[in-house]
Amino acid sequence: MDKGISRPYALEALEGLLLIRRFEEALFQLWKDGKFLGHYHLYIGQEATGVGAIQALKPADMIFTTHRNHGHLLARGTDPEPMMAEILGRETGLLGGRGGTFHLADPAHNIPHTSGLVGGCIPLAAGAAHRFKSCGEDRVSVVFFGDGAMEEGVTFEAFNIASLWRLPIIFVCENNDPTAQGRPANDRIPGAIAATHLDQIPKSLSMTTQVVDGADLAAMRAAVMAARKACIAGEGPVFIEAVTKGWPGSATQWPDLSKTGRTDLGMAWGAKPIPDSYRTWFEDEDPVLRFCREQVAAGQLDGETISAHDARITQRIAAAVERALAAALPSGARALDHVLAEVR
Amino acid sequence: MDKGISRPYALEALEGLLLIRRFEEALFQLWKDGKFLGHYHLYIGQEATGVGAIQALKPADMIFTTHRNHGHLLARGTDPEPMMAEILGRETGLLGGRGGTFHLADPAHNIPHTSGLVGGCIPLAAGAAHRFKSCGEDRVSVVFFGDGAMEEGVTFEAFNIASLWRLPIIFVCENNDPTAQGRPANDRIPGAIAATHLDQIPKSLSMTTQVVDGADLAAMRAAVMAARKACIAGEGPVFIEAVTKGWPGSATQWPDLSKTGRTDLGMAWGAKPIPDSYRTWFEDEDPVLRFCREQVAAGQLDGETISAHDARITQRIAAAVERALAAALPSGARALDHVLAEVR
Amino acid sequence: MARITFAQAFADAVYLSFSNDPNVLLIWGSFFGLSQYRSLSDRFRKEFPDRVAFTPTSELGNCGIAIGAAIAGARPIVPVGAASFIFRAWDQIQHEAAVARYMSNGMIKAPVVFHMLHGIRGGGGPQHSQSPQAMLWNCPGLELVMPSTPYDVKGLFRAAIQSDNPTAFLVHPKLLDVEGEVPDEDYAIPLGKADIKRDGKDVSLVATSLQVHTAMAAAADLQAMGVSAEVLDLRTLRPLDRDALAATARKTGRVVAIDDCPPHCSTASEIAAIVSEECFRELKAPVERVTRMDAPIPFSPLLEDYVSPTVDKVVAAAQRALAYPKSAGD
Amino acid sequence: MARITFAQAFADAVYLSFSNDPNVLLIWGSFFGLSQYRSLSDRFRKEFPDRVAFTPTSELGNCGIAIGAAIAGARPIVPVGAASFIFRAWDQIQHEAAVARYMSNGMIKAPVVFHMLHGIRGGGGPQHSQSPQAMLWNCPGLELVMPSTPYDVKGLFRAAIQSDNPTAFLVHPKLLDVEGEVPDEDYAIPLGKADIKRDGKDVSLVATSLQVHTAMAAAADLQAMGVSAEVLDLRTLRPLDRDALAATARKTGRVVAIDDCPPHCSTASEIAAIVSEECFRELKAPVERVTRMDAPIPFSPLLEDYVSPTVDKVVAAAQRALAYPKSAGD
Ligand SMILES: Cc1ncc(C[n+]2csc(CCOP(=O)(O)OP(=O)(O)O)c2C)c(N)n1
Ligand SMILES: Cc1ncc(C[n+]2csc(CCOP(=O)(O)OP(=O)(O)O)c2C)c(N)n1
Ligand SMILES: [Mg+2]
Ligand SMILES: [Mg+2]
Repeated sequence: MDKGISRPYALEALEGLLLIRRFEEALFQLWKDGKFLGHYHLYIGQEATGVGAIQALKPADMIFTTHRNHGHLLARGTDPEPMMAEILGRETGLLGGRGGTFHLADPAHNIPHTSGLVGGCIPLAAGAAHRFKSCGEDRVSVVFFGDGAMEEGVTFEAFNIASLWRLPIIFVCENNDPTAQGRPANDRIPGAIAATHLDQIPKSLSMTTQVVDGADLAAMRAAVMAARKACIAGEGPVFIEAVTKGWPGSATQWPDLSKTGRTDLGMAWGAKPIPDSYRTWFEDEDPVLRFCREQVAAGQLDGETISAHDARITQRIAAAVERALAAALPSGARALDHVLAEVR
Repeated sequence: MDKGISRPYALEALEGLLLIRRFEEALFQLWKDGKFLGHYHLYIGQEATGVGAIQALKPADMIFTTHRNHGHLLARGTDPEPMMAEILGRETGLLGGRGGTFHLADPAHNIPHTSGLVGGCIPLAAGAAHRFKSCGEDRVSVVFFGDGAMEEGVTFEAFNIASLWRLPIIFVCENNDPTAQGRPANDRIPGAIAATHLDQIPKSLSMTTQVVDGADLAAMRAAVMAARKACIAGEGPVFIEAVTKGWPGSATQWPDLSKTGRTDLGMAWGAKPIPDSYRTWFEDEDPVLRFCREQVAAGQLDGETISAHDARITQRIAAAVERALAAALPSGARALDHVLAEVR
Repeated sequence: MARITFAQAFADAVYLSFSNDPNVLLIWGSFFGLSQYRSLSDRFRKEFPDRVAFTPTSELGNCGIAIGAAIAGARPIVPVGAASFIFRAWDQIQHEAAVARYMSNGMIKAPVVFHMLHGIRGGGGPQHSQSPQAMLWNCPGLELVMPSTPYDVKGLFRAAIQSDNPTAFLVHPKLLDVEGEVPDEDYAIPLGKADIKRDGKDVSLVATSLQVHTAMAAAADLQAMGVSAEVLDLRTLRPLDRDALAATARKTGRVVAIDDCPPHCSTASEIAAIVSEECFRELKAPVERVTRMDAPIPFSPLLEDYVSPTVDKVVAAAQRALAYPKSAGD
Repeated sequence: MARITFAQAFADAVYLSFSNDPNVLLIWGSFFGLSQYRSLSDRFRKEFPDRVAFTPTSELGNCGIAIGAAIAGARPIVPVGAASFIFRAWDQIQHEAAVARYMSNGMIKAPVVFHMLHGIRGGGGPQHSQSPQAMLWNCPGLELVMPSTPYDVKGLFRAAIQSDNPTAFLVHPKLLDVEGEVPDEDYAIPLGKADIKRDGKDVSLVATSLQVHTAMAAAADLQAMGVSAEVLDLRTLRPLDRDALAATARKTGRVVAIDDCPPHCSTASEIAAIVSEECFRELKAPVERVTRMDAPIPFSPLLEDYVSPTVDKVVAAAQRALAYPKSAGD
C-alpha cells in the first residue's frame, strides 16, 4: 500500500484541512459571541481522517455521518456558506434551517441524511450499500461514526447484516478517545466498551478490519482506497478504526478553543515557536500541522504556498460567515412544508 | 473439571430429563387435540442443557429464560401441573392464565419473569446480577437464550455492560441450529449471524467463554458449576454456548412429534430396537436416550430403575394434564387485576 | 373480478408492485405470520430473488437498512411480523424515516412500507398483541394505513408503495382469511379517502382494520333492534379523511369510535376530539369510545375477551349514545 | 422552606431517595442534560458510589438492566437524557417493565423510575425535541409523572421512587431554573392528584410540565382582557385525576388542553375526549386543543416557534372558546 501522495492531491488535501480548521475556529467564535444556541461538535483534531478518507472516494459514493459532521461535508466539497447558514438557522442554510449543526447534509454531494443519534446512520448507510449492490452499481457507501457508537446495539446489528450480505460499505470509526477501551465504565462518562480493541467487534462478525492513525492523511487515504476496491470487488464490508488523540479543546461538554487558540500554521515550518502549553498537541498530534510539516519536510509544499492558501481560505470562511449572518431566518409559515410529499 | 456425576445427582438428573420429555410429549398431544391455541415451542433435544445447567445452581440464583422455557422450569423443580394449566390458559396456571406458554415463570423458584421477545430477558438478567453484586450477595443470575438472540442488538448491549461491570451472570446460549453460523442469511429463514463461531462475539467483549456439547449433561453441569464459581469470585460473566443437534421434530413453524414419536427409553439399553428412520437421532443425538445409555453403560443406573422412574413421571404428567384440563378458565372480570400496584 | 382472501389480495398487490417497479425491494420478514398463507409469498421470493433479502432477527437494523435503501432510491417493503416487534425499531422509524424528508427541506425522501400484523390475535398475550396505530398517528411524517377488506388491501398497498412517504401498513392477522370481490387488474385507492361500509342514519360506527368488522357485526345486531347504524371505515389515519368523519357525525349526531389500542391517547380519543371540534353543535350525545381496556393483553381467552373491543360493547355503546337524554332534565 | 430552583429540588429528592432507601440504585445517565445544574448530581455520585453505575451509550440495554435490577429487588433510577433516546429503549419499557407485574399475576414488580428530558427545548431540532407522554399514556402499566414546579418535582419524585410501579418521570429542560418555595423536609405528593395552579371561572386551561407555565402566562394575559382563567395542572397522567378534570370543566364550561406532543392521539386529544364524555351537557364550547403541530421540530427559532404551543395560541384558543356562539344561529 503506497502511502505517498502527489502534489495535486496534496494541494487538494491542504484545501480540505484548512477549510475545516478555519471553519471550526470561526464557528467557535460565533458561538462565543452568542450567534447561535445549543450544543455543537467541532472536528478539530480529526481533519486528516475525513479529508484522507473522502479523497479516496468517487463522487457517486454515498456518505453518512454523525453529530460531528462539519469536516465530512467540507472535505466532500460542500460550500461552507450554506453550512454556516444552516448552523445559524438561516433560510439560506443547507436544509433551510430545519436541521442545524447536528444534521448538516448535502444530497447534491451524496451526503443525503445525517442522524444526530449515536449510531443512527449506520444501518442507513448499510441500506444504501444494499441498494447499490442490488442494482449492480459500482458505488460504495461510507459511514463515519464515533467510538461511542460501538456501544449501541444498532451498530452491531448493521455490522452483522453488512457482513452477511457482503455489502459494499466502509465503516469508518473515528476513535477520538483511544484510552477508553477495556476500562470499566465507572472510570468515565459516558460509558465505555468492554473490547480491548474496537476492531475485535467487527472481526467477530467476520469483517475485514484495519486500524489506521487517523492523523495520518495519506494512510487514511490509502486505507479507504483499498477498502473501496475490496467493496467494489464484492469482498464485503471493511471496518476502519481511525485513531486520533483527543484535541485538548474537546471538553466533555463544550469545545474550548481558548486552550489551543487559532492555529498558527507557522509552527509547521519553524516560522512560529511552539508554546510550552499543549506542546505535544502542536508538535505531534495536530493533524493539520502534521500534514503541513510533512509536506514541507518532503519538499512538496512550502510555507509560502501553504500560507497563501490559508489566507485565501480564511478569507473565504470570513465571507461565508458574513453572508450567513446577514441572511434572514426562515419565516414560521414555512414550517409545515415538506412534512409529507404530495400524494401522487 | 470433573465430568463425573454421582448416583444421587444422576437420579435427580434423570428425573428432570424425563419430566421434560414426558411433559413436552403430552403437550404436543394436547395441541393436536385442539386443547389450546397458538404458537408454542418444545424443549425436546435440549433437555440435557437445561437439566445439567440448573443442577449446578443454588436455589437463590436467579434464572431468566425465553419462549422455549418449559424445560428450564421443570429442571428447576416447578410443579408441572400449574405449568400445564398456564399453557392451557387456566385459572390454576402459574400466572393465572395471563402469560401462556411464551411466559412461563415461577418467582417462588427464582424464575421471576420470562420474555417471549428474542433477547428480551438478557438485559433483565444482567440487571438482576447488578443488583446481586451491588448488595454483595453471593448469587448469580443465569439466562438461557437461543442462537437467534445473538442477532439482536440488545444482546450485544447487555454483554457489553455485563463485561464492563464484571457482573455475576452466566449467559447460556442454546445453539440448536449449529449449522447456521457464517452462512449468508439467504440460506435460511429466519436470519443468521456473520460470526463463524458464536462465542467470537462475547469474546470480542473480553468475556470468558466456553463451548459445550449441550447434549452432554455432565459436561453442562460441570461448565456451569465452574462458571458459577468464577462469577462468585468476582471474575465477571461467563458465556456458555451449549450446542445441540436440532431435534428432527423442530419444524420451522410447528413442532412435529410424529417424526420421532413418543420416546421409548428401552432404546437406551437394547430393550427396544432402534428404527431406521431418524437412526442418528436415536443413536447419538437424543440427549435423554444418551444419558440413560451412558448411565446404564457405567453401571450406575439400570433399565429397570429408569423404567420405574419413567412410569411414575409419565403418570405424574398424565395427572397434571387431567387436573389442568379440569380447571376453570379465569373469568373475565379478573382481567383488570394487577395492572398497577396500589399506591402506597 | 374474483372472490379471494385478504391474504391473496395482499400477496397480489405485493407481486404487482415487484412487477411494475424495479425499485421495489423486500427486506424479508413475515407477511402472513404463521398462518396457512405463508406460502403465498413464495411467488415473489422465487420470481425476484435478487430483490428479496433475508434478514437476521434484528428489527432496528432491518428497518434502518430499509430506510437507507429508500434514501438511496429504492422502495423497500419491511414486513416486521408482529407489530410488537416494531418497538425494537421505534427509533429508526420515528427519528429517521419520519423526519428524513422534512429535515432535508424536501430534498430527499424515504419511501419505505413498514408492514406489521397488529392487534389482539387470540392467545398472543402481553407481548404479541400490540396495536401501535395510536402511537404511530402521534408521529408526524408517517403515513398510516389500516385496510379492512380484500379490495382495500390491494388498492391501498398499491397506493402505499407508490407514495413518496414512509408508510406504516397495519394488517390484523384475523383479516387474512376474510374473503371478498377483488378486480384482477391493477388499481390504487388514494390514501386519505374513507369508505362508508354501511349506510345508516341513527348512529355512526367509526373504525379501521379488523374493528370495521366488529362494527359491521354490531350494525347487524343494531338493525335487528331497529337501529340504523352507519359504518365508516377510515382506511387511512394519516392522511385522515376529516370531511367524511365530520359528515357521518353530522348525519347521525351520534358516534361510536372503535379501536384495539389501549384507551388513553387512542385513535378513538383522537376521533372523539375531532368530532367534538367539528360537530359540537350537531352532536346529540358524547362520542363513545370502545377500545381495548387500559391493561396488557392477557393470554387466556375470557380475560382477553374482557379487555378487547367486542361486538357487544359496540352495541351497548351505540345504545348509550341513542339513549342519551336530550337535555339534563330528560 | 427555601426558595430554590427546580433542578435543586429535583436533586434533593434524588438525594433523599438514596438516603432513605438502600435499594435505590442509579443506572447513570443525565439528570440535568448539559445545563449548569449538572454538578448537582455530584453529591449522590460521591456519597453513594456503590449504588451509582456508569453506563455505555446503549439505552435499550441500560433500561433493561434497570428493569432486571428492579425485578430482583432494587428501585433503580435511569436518567436516559433527552426523551428522544427513550425510543431506543421502547421495547423494554413497553414489553417488560409495563407488563411484568400484570403478567406475573401480581407476584413480581418492576419499580423503575425512567427519567427523561422531554419537549421542545430551543434548537433541539427533529431528533432532540421529543415529547413521548402521549405514547406513554397509551401504554398500560406505566405511571406517568410530569411535574411543573420545584415543589411538585420534589414531592412527585419521592412518590414515584416509593411506588411499586414503573414510572416515566418527564421533566422539561426549560423548567430546570424555575424557582419556587420548597419545604426542607421530606414529603411525597400522591400520584393522581391534580393541582389548581390558578383559580378562575371563565375558562379552564389544562396542562402538565412546562405547558403549565404557558397556561399561567396565558391566564395573566387573559386577566388583562378581563377573562378569569383557571389553570389545572394534572401533574400525573397515569393515574389521572379525572374528578379534578371534570370539576374544572363543569365549573367553567370551556376547556383548553395544552400539550407539546404532536396533535393526533395527543394528551390534549385524550383530555378533550374525557371532558366531552364527562361534561357533554355542561360544555359551552368544544374543547380547544393547543399542541405541537403535526410536523417534526425544525431547528431554526421562528420555525420552531411556529409549530410549538405558545402563550398567544393559548390565549387565542381561550378566546375562541369564549366567543363560541350559544346556538347555531347566534
Ligand atoms: C441514541 C443517543 N444516545 C445518546 C446521545 C447523546 N450523545 C451525543 S454525542 C454522544 C457521545 C458520542 O461519542 P462518540 O460516538 O465517540 O462521538 P464523538 O462525540 O466522540 O465524536 C452522546 C452520548 C445521542 N445523541 N444519541
Ligand atoms: C423481538 C422479536 N423478534 C422476532 C420474534 C419472533 N421469533 C420467535 S422465536 C424466533 C426464533 C428464535 O430463534 P432462537 O433464538 O434460536 O430460539 P429457538 O426457537 O431456536 O430456541 C423468532 C424470530 C420475537 N419473538 N421477538
Ligand atoms: Mg468519541
Ligand atoms: Mg435456535
